[in-house]
Amino acid sequence: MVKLDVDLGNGLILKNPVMTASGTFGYGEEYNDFYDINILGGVIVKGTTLHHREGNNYPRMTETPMGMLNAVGLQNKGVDYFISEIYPRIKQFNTNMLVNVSGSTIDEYIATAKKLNDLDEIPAIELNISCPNVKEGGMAFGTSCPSAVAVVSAVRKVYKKHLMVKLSPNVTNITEIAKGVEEAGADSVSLINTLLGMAIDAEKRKPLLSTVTGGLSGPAVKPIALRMVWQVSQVVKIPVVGLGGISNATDAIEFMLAGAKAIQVGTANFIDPTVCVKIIEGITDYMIRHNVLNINDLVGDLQM
Amino acid sequence: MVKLDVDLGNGLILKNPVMTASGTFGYGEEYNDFYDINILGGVIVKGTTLHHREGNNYPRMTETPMGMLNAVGLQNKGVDYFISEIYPRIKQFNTNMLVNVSGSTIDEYIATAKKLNDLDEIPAIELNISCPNVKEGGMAFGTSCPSAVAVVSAVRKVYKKHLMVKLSPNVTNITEIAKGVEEAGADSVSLINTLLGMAIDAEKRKPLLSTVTGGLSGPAVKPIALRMVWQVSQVVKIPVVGLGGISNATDAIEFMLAGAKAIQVGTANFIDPTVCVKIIEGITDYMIRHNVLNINDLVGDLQM
Amino acid sequence: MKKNIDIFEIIANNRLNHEYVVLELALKGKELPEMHPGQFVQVKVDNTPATFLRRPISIHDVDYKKGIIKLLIQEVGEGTRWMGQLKEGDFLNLVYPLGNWFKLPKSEKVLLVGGGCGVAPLLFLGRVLKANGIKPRFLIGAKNKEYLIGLNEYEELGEVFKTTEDGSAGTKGYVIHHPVMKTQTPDFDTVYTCGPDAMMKVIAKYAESHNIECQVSLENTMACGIGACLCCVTATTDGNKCTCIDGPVFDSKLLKW
Amino acid sequence: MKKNIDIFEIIANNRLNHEYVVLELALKGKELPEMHPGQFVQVKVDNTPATFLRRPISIHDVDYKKGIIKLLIQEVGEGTRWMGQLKEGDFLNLVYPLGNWFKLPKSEKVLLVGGGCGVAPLLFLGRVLKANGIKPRFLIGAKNKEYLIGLNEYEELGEVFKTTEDGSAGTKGYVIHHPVMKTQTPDFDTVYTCGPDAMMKVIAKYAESHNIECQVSLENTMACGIGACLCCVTATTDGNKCTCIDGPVFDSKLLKW
Ligand SMILES: Cc1cc2nc3c(=O)[nH]c(=O)nc-3n(C[C@H](O)[C@H](O)[C@H](O)COP(=O)(O)OP(=O)(O)OC[C@H]3O[C@@H](n4cnc5c(N)ncnc54)[C@H](O)[C@@H]3O)c2cc1C
Ligand SMILES: Cc1cc2nc3c(=O)[nH]c(=O)nc-3n(C[C@H](O)[C@H](O)[C@H](O)COP(=O)(O)OP(=O)(O)OC[C@H]3O[C@@H](n4cnc5c(N)ncnc54)[C@H](O)[C@@H]3O)c2cc1C
Ligand SMILES: Cc1cc2nc3c(=O)[nH]c(=O)nc-3n(C[C@H](O)[C@H](O)[C@H](O)COP(=O)(O)O)c2cc1C
Ligand SMILES: Cc1cc2nc3c(=O)[nH]c(=O)nc-3n(C[C@H](O)[C@H](O)[C@H](O)COP(=O)(O)O)c2cc1C
Ligand code: FES
Ligand code: FES
Repeated sequence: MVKLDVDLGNGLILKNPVMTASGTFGYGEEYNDFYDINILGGVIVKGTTLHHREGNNYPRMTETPMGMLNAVGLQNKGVDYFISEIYPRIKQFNTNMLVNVSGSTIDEYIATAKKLNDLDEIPAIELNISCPNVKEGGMAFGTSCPSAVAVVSAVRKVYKKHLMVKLSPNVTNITEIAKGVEEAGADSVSLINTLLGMAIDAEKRKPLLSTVTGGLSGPAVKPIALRMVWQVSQVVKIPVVGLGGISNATDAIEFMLAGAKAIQVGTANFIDPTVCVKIIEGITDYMIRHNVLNINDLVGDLQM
Repeated sequence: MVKLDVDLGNGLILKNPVMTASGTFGYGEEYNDFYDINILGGVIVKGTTLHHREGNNYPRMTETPMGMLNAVGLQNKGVDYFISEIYPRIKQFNTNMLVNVSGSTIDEYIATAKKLNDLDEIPAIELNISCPNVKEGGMAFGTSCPSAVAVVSAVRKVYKKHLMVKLSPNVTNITEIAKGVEEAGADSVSLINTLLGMAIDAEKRKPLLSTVTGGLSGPAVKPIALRMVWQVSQVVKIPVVGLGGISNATDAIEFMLAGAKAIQVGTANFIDPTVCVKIIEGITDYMIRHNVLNINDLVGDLQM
Repeated sequence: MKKNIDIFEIIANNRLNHEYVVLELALKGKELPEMHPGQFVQVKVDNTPATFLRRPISIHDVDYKKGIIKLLIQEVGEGTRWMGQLKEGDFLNLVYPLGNWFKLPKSEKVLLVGGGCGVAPLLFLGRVLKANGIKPRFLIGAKNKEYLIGLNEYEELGEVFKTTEDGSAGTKGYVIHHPVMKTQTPDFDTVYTCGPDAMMKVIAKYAESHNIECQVSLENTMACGIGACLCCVTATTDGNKCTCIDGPVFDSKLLKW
Repeated sequence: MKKNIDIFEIIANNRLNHEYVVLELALKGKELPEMHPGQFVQVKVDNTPATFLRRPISIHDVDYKKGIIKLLIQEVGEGTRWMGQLKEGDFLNLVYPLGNWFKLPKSEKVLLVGGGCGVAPLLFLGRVLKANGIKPRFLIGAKNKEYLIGLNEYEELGEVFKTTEDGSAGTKGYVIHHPVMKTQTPDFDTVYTCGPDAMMKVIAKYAESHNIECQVSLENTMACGIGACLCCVTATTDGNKCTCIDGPVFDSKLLKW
């Protein structure tokens, strides 16, 4: 048997490198009808904030060439509701359940992270400093190096378990920000969040999203995501988690070759709710075919 | 009849808003077999540099989901060859022939622009400060505001006709750079150039481009391009020329509604060499159907 | 309700007119799970670069014995056009059954109001009502008589009232102009409706003013269809709700539209 | 040469084996323009999200009188697999004829060496050589005898030598192992070759060492196919050249490979 498990450090060990991306997999439960989600390396649940948020108005989604734009805007019932109502249900899962954390101010990030630090069955949080769909905070933190560093340093002080930081692709130089958050104490970085995009209904002469702009995801963004994962892998020592358009095992392997120690699958879950099963199987097949016994040997193994 | 002509200022008047993008339409002659290219609003010829350049090694191109990556790297025979061998042939065309200018140093930009200033039948140049496929210069100029301003100011001094500046999408804040080049004397801005991307052959574990990274174009990037055109249109007074993934008349109209006074068609020419004919016809049809008599009335006419 | 993902085989494509088809799909080697009227399926569209996400389509009819479901498709864009040209022997990948469903009425007096393609879930609903001892009555509105076809199946279940915009069949006008909606004291306590928003709003307003329960089935753009992405919200008095799991059927009084 | 864009109708799809088909395409209502052996067409692949750009395919044969061209397709990925399943009555959008072509030889002694799908342009070349009074001889290499089919058309034009890797037909080994290539003084002054790079390099080396002219037909990934994008370069002694317009046929001595 091939060895699929990866250690992302500070207590976060995945049984295989396949996780699901925040905002695309609900709380995991939604997909448990299709397959036993415990086979996953990890699940990153919906973006969670300190307070209840209604999210943006309808319409929030539109299809684009091999992709989609969303403007959900972090709709969620707040971290307390998560802890009292959702956590008790999902802590039963036998996979790593990570919480994606967002905020409008550094204090909100701190307060949310602090509360999550106490949950035994949540081994890590993913700090979302890259959400393009909220008016305040969100991506603003992730597109400037000093503010990214500030929020990560602050959260690092209160959050003791694995701290994954999710980077924005809407920047001139992602390596600078990656290095910054590494120094600020992140245990890993995940990239990419969505690219800021827009769609217009030519007939109605109106934007197709209530917020005008939204976040682009899906296969269309894969080449950009892969490039960023490769660039960041060259400059940081902490593990890199790659995502953006991954739809099959080959995509996943490309990200690992580019330097990602684990990957996340987002939009592809919508098209095939069982896609992660196929990705895990496909990675195994690839390893057998290429005689790679340990998945860690694939990471960054790109012949230049 | 509907009025299709647009005035981009400083002598550059297009008979219709449809131009072809640099690097995708050769010197125009390549497409003249398929239709009379004089029907176009303009043709932007290949990236031209002061000296002969061999471009990058093979492989230079790979397909991606609804897009492609290229790493041509500004292969061209230099501006003198252009002036002596190509200009005499293409000056016969009865459409605006623009030259796309690139360089590794500001002096090279200046020298090239100066030579082109003397060509009667070249009404404008497009300053390419956003090519991601060259080691020196290129995109580096276009991803920092001070250097973008420096190169535009310098060229402005020697180039008296219409100066269009082509912006890079690989930036955190494109509006800042757009405003900078406007102040530095640009007559118009065109956007977007390609997004930096990467592709990997998982079986061979090798990058699919000799340069590892390359420029992403095609429908996949359209949502990003449209967003940037809309953002830039809000902050500059000079005309905005929109491009990135335009493949049909509806796409072209979306860009105009977002604020573009003219558009360019790039990658789509490869899939349908007659696509620009259809786009011009489709724009006319749309205007008749929507009772828009003057194309200028569409520009920026987005209901919010 | 357990959600499934299965590949169905097309066993018939019955074209109703230039824009509508009814697809009959069989699930082979497996029993159909229980489904309810108002629920929908998410269809995977293959072989077209212009569609990326699945397309939500109501369950039009179910025959558990034969293992068959029917979908009524209106061709409006790439995805539905692709479905419209599917042939016997082709396959269709469905995620199903999704969403909530129409609730049984309090009394026997019901009216099912469908406009255009909105009739889709009402056939199945009529069948289930009848099985529960309630005789459904249908009010079906269409552009013209070209669009009022394939109604024999509804007629087998109960009375069918018709309106057409041009008067080429049934009462001229919109559904709201039909006599059954114009009586001072309406002859029904529950109205089920599916169709264009504008139509449903008029029906809902009528129902509310007559103290009639009104269950509406909404459409919305969807990505996941299973409550995971929060892309398909509709504003209700209780905040944003997902059309795909909190709906598509809503009590009209809860909607902020 | 004027380039055209036209829609052809598939009039036959002749499957040679599980991987190869020959498509026969008719241009209706219009005469075929002149084409030359070695030139290619750019095929638009429809109905698949996995392909975006056109696919370059050699002109396999031309019948001007009937207005027919043939393409030999090896199914290697989405695009060629889609072509492989086209049926009579389907349509194919082509940009054509593209690229340069094989030049006529200086003497009558020629050998046409094809490996795998690389035989594609050689049938047309053989036909044109014969029309010019030169009797072509073919040397065709394949994996095994499954891949050595449909050779009767070549045989009508001239002698056909064969090799298979497993020896199931013709000489065992690669083309270079065939006796015709092993004589001290080869019986040909010009060799035309198309196939895998590795094969062509061996042929070219052999030719150069015997002072024989060698015309090779290269493959490359292409975007435009008409010299506009500079994506398809190949390194030559005279700098980077476009495979699509400076090639696909090159004198082997000019290539830096
Ligand atoms: C719960 C539900 C049940 C439905 N039941 C049926 C049904 O039984 N039969 C049927 O024919 N259609 C039904 N629809 C509508 C159907 O989903 C859309 O018509 C379809 O998604 C359009 O896809 P397309 O690729 O053909 O068109 P596109 O090219 O995607 O779009 C064409 C036009 O349709 C609009 N549109 C696209 N998607 C939707 C959508 N999800 N809802 C509303 N408008 C949309 C677009 O804005 C555009 O104007 C249902 C929708 C929902 C949400
Ligand atoms: C001038 C020219 C003439 C050709 N003539 C023929 C012909 O007559 N018959 C025929 O079957 N094929 C021919 N080819 C090759 C054909 O173009 C490719 O096999 C085809 O583009 C692959 O497309 P796909 O979608 O099936 O495969 P993809 O899924 O795109 O790729 C499958 C595999 O083929 C490789 N590939 C893709 N495109 C090319 C390409 N342009 N050249 C070489 N390898 C490629 C990929 O790297 C990959 O390994 C020719 C190529 C050129 C450049
Ligand atoms: C509908 C939707 C909702 C999302 N919500 C979140 C979120 O709450 N937090 C977050 O960090 N990323 C969110 N994302 C971004 C994804 O997690 C992921 O970074 C992005 O979609 C790129 O990956 P993909 O192409 O595989 O989808 C969301 C994406 C989508 C499509
Ligand atoms: C093969 C290729 C070569 C290109 N060469 C140039 C160039 O020389 N100069 C330039 O400014 N842009 C160049 N571009 C970028 C295009 O002009 C255009 O900005 C980009 O492709 C986005 O538009 P599209 O999606 O319509 O192709 C090139 C693009 C491609 C695909
Ligand atoms: S479509 Fe995803 S939550 Fe409804
Ligand atoms: S493919 Fe564009 S130049 Fe050859």
